[in-house]
Amino acid sequence: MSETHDDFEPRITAFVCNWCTYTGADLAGTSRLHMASNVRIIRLPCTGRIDPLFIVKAFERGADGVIVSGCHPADCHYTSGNYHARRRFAVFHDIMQFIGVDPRRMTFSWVSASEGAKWKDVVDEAVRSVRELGPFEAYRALAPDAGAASPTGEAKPAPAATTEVTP
Amino acid sequence: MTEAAPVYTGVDDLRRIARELLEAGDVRVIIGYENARVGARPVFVTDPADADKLIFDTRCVHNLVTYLNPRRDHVAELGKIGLVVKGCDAKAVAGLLRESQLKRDDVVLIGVRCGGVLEASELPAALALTPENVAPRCYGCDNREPTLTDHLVGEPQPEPPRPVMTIDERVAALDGLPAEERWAFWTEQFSKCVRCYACRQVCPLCVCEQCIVEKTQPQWIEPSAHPRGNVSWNVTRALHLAGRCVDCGECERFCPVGIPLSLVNRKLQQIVAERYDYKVSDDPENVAPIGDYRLDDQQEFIK
Amino acid sequence: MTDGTDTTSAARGTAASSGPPERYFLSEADLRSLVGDLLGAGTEVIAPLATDVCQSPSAVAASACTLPGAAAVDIDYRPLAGADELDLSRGLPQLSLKEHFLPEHEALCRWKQKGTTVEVEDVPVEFAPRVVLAAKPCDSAALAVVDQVMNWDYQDELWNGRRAATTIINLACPVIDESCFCTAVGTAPDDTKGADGLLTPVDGGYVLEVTTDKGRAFAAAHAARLSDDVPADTRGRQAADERAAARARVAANLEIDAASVRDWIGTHFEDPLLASIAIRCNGCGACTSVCPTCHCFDIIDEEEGVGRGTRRRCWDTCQAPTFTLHASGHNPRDDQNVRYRQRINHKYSIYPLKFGEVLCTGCGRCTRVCHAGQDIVEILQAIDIAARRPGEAAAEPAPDAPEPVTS
Amino acid sequence: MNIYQPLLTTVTELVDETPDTRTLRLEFQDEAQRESFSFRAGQFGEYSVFGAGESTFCIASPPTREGYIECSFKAVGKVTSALREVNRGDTVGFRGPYGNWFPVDDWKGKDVVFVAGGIGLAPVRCVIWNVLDRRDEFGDVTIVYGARSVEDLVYKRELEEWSSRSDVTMVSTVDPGGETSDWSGEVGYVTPVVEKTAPKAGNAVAVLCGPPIVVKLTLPVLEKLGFADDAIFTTLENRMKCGLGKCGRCNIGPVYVCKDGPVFTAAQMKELPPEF
Repeated sequence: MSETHDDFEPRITAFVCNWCTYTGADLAGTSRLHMASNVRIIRLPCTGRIDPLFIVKAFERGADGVIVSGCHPADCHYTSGNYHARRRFAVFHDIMQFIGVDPRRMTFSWVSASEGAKWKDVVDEAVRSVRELGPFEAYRALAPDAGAASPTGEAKPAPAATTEVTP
Repeated sequence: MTEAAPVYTGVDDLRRIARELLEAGDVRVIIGYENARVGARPVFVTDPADADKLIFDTRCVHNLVTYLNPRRDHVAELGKIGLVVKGCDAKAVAGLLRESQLKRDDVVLIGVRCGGVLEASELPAALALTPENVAPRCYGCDNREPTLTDHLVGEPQPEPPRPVMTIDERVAALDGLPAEERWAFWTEQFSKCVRCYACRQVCPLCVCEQCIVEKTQPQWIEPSAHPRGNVSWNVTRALHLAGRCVDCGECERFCPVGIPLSLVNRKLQQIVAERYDYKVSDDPENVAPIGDYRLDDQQEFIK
Repeated sequence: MTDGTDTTSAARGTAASSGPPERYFLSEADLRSLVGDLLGAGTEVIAPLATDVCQSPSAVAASACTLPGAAAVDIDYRPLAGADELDLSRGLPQLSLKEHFLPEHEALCRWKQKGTTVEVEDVPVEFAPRVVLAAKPCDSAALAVVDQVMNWDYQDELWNGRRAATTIINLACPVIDESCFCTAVGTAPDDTKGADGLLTPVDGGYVLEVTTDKGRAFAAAHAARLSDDVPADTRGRQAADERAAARARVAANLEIDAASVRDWIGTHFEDPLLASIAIRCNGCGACTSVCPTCHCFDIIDEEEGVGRGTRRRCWDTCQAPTFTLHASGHNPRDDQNVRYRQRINHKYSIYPLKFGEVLCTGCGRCTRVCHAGQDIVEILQAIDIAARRPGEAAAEPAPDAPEPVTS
Repeated sequence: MNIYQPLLTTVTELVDETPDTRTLRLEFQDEAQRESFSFRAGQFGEYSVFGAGESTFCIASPPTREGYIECSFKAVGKVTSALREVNRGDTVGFRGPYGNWFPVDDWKGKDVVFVAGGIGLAPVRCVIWNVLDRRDEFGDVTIVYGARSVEDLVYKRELEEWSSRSDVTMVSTVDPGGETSDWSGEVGYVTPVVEKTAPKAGNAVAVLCGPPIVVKLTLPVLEKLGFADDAIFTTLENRMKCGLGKCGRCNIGPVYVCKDGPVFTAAQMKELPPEF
């Protein structure tokens, strides 16, 4: 999975906090920084409001990658939302990795309102690594109609294809 | 190392305490274990004369704390409960207390000293534990003698045998695989799920009034049992137990299609242990890691 | 009240038997060749199949998945990839044959929406012919029972389509344990109800008995693999003996009078025996998932993106509070005892009253899968005693209070 | 097309009855379906918003008004909330008609008394119009309708129309505290108002529908007034999915509300086990 998928435009969903990253992304825009245009931003009040299930839902609906971004530690508008989020995402990050999701599909960052340039870097890097990974076909293969919607009535679609690798 | 007998000591004390509690009216029902037609199972003793039904042996696998779960209206109706708890079960009681789902005075806990239990409960007679039949979660148990109790019965028990392959070893084996293989493994396992939600129903700590999977506005988790919805459900179920799971293994034991949920649960325990130095215990004051934070928590995965 | 017995048997998959059963002999090798013929012709063949719990190519993952001491295989009704996969020694599959007729989830229709316009796309209700081999008699009988409700005035074409497309050949049951009670609910370990034929193991092979037109057509199509060498005094007798012995083994587990049970439940709705029937039940619904006759379902919409999606039905369980929860918050079955009573009531009273058949074929899966110890054999025994020998009811153990067995 | 596949209808009218209750008028998009569709008073259907799912309500318009059907619902759940968002011209799915009906034809020559509470007027309205559209076939018509407050009264224009008719005795009431300064109807719960109105039971049938508590309290009053158990009709509801007797959740003991109901007499209701 190391070859670059040049003709592939990743779809990336970004869940960002209203106070820091959203403003930072806005700054990146008004500063006319050139960056990849693959990211759809969803603005939430705080990273503490971002349920890991949002990320799962984004993958379900066809995202190839996800960005979660909010205020730096100590800067949370609600004092501690980002601290709570940090623990939640740490656990989520690790368990998703355990079930076999490449962590490069999930970018977590702290981007403040003044860090327009950092936002550009985060976006470009996320797009670059997801482009390298290719479309998240493995997740799409889970869709109910993706595999064997066989007219014979076979109940279970075949499990996702496995790559032959020796441990 | 001495080997534990299949039937644990202290059963006579257990029966006596149960009878006394019922006779004194301190509790209205004792929830413990009995012999059923096939194997051991939970019993609800309301008549002191029935206290002799109580048993405790290596088949007493069940985590009875699930009956204290606030969702169990039909059990709560019976009145104040006296509950037989192993060490692992006591951790679940602590979880309920910690999360204000239970008041300490609402339950009388009869702790039993335990030397491990079998993988399966449905056996005509108790068996001595062997590496082949021991519940893998018992290996390395740090609470064979519960501290969160009102009564404690039985003699101190030896450590249970090491299973053929420990849960940690199995998790490590999976960790050692390439990501694509882990994904193939887990999606295959989750695709077996029929969404009966037995895992949730038996979990002593799945206490939500309305489970996320039942929320329809919006419909966060697709209700039908296709692999995509199943991944969402199984990941979410596990995450909601992060730092709370007491490793009683009931979710896996009740799963009618045999999804190895204990591996996900164990991985989460490892994560919170490594990242937050947290180990679940039967001390209700031991604050759970999710919902808590430190200013200097690790954030190596954050840019 | 509508009379519920007016189902059209023509709409059902399996035509009623007519004429005496035809009997054939086929060797183990013939059976495999027969499967080969079917697969070669592109016909799907479903049989109880043992699959490694983990199909991952990695031995490490496989060993990580398998619990020490536990069976390393899942047994399930699955399509065979080749004749060599057929293994008639396999036990009762985890999930019943129901999953191939009422899948865990299936599309009812698909829609596309653009502005105010909606297009609804049909789903096919005709299915490719397929054969189920070595079905457990309790599983095939369940299909015949559920046929009734699926054709109660309205014909469920998805169910009927699969029924019509499927030829089912049972295997006289080789796996009887203490949770089996098929003979107590009107079927038997060698029944062909809901099926088109029966295989009974004898020395050197199997006796195949075909009992329906579909079964006879099956035998005719595979005549080359079958011999009619079934002498009454050897193979015929051996088959009959096997079958009688299996019946006796099951009958020893439980004997009830289904009609008495039906009437008693119908008139003792608030009897303490029913009112506290599920004290140890966790309401997990595993019993209904594995049950071959539990057919209750939910209908839900799942979007596949903006403006398109699928309306699906998926298994649901009467053991979940949400099953009957009104939008107002009112719930007519708001307690686990009541929900469990509904399951018992539906199976042994409501369905028999409506359709003349018990909604249970005694497979015992619900008991085996219940690790909380809800034991249907014990419950039916208690109800039967209450119904037929009420004087003894008090002395006999109620479901909640069995006498301890000394171990 | 299988039995679970909905027919497509277009929303041609919508009326906000109360702040949370809405009535939709639906016309079948397919002309042949529009022509062939028929139903009886009291039957119900499965209405769907694609993406949200299906929900069960009675058909609130009378079978005597052809070419469309109407439904009234309170926005409480996922589907009803989605239905609350549809506009004129939008597509709504419909499956039906399902269930049994009020035996209106058997009531010829009899007095008919309607008692309804809150949104319970929806199924009753269907019968009311069915009777009024064939007014000369029936004797006296009495309607007692109550809601929590003036704001919560549904079908307000029709209530006025019924009030103004000389061949209908119309009594509206609101719960104490729910009246406005210009409210001219009764103030009080439905049950005592029925008792006060005291319709003649001699040659009459009663149709009763409302929240469980209204039904429970009004039944004995009707009995006291002399209505026989088999002259009192009501319509029950339970959670349903298929409407076809298959999905297995709407039964009350051996009675399936979707197939054996939703219309029951008081006599039949007394036979039901206490599970609703």
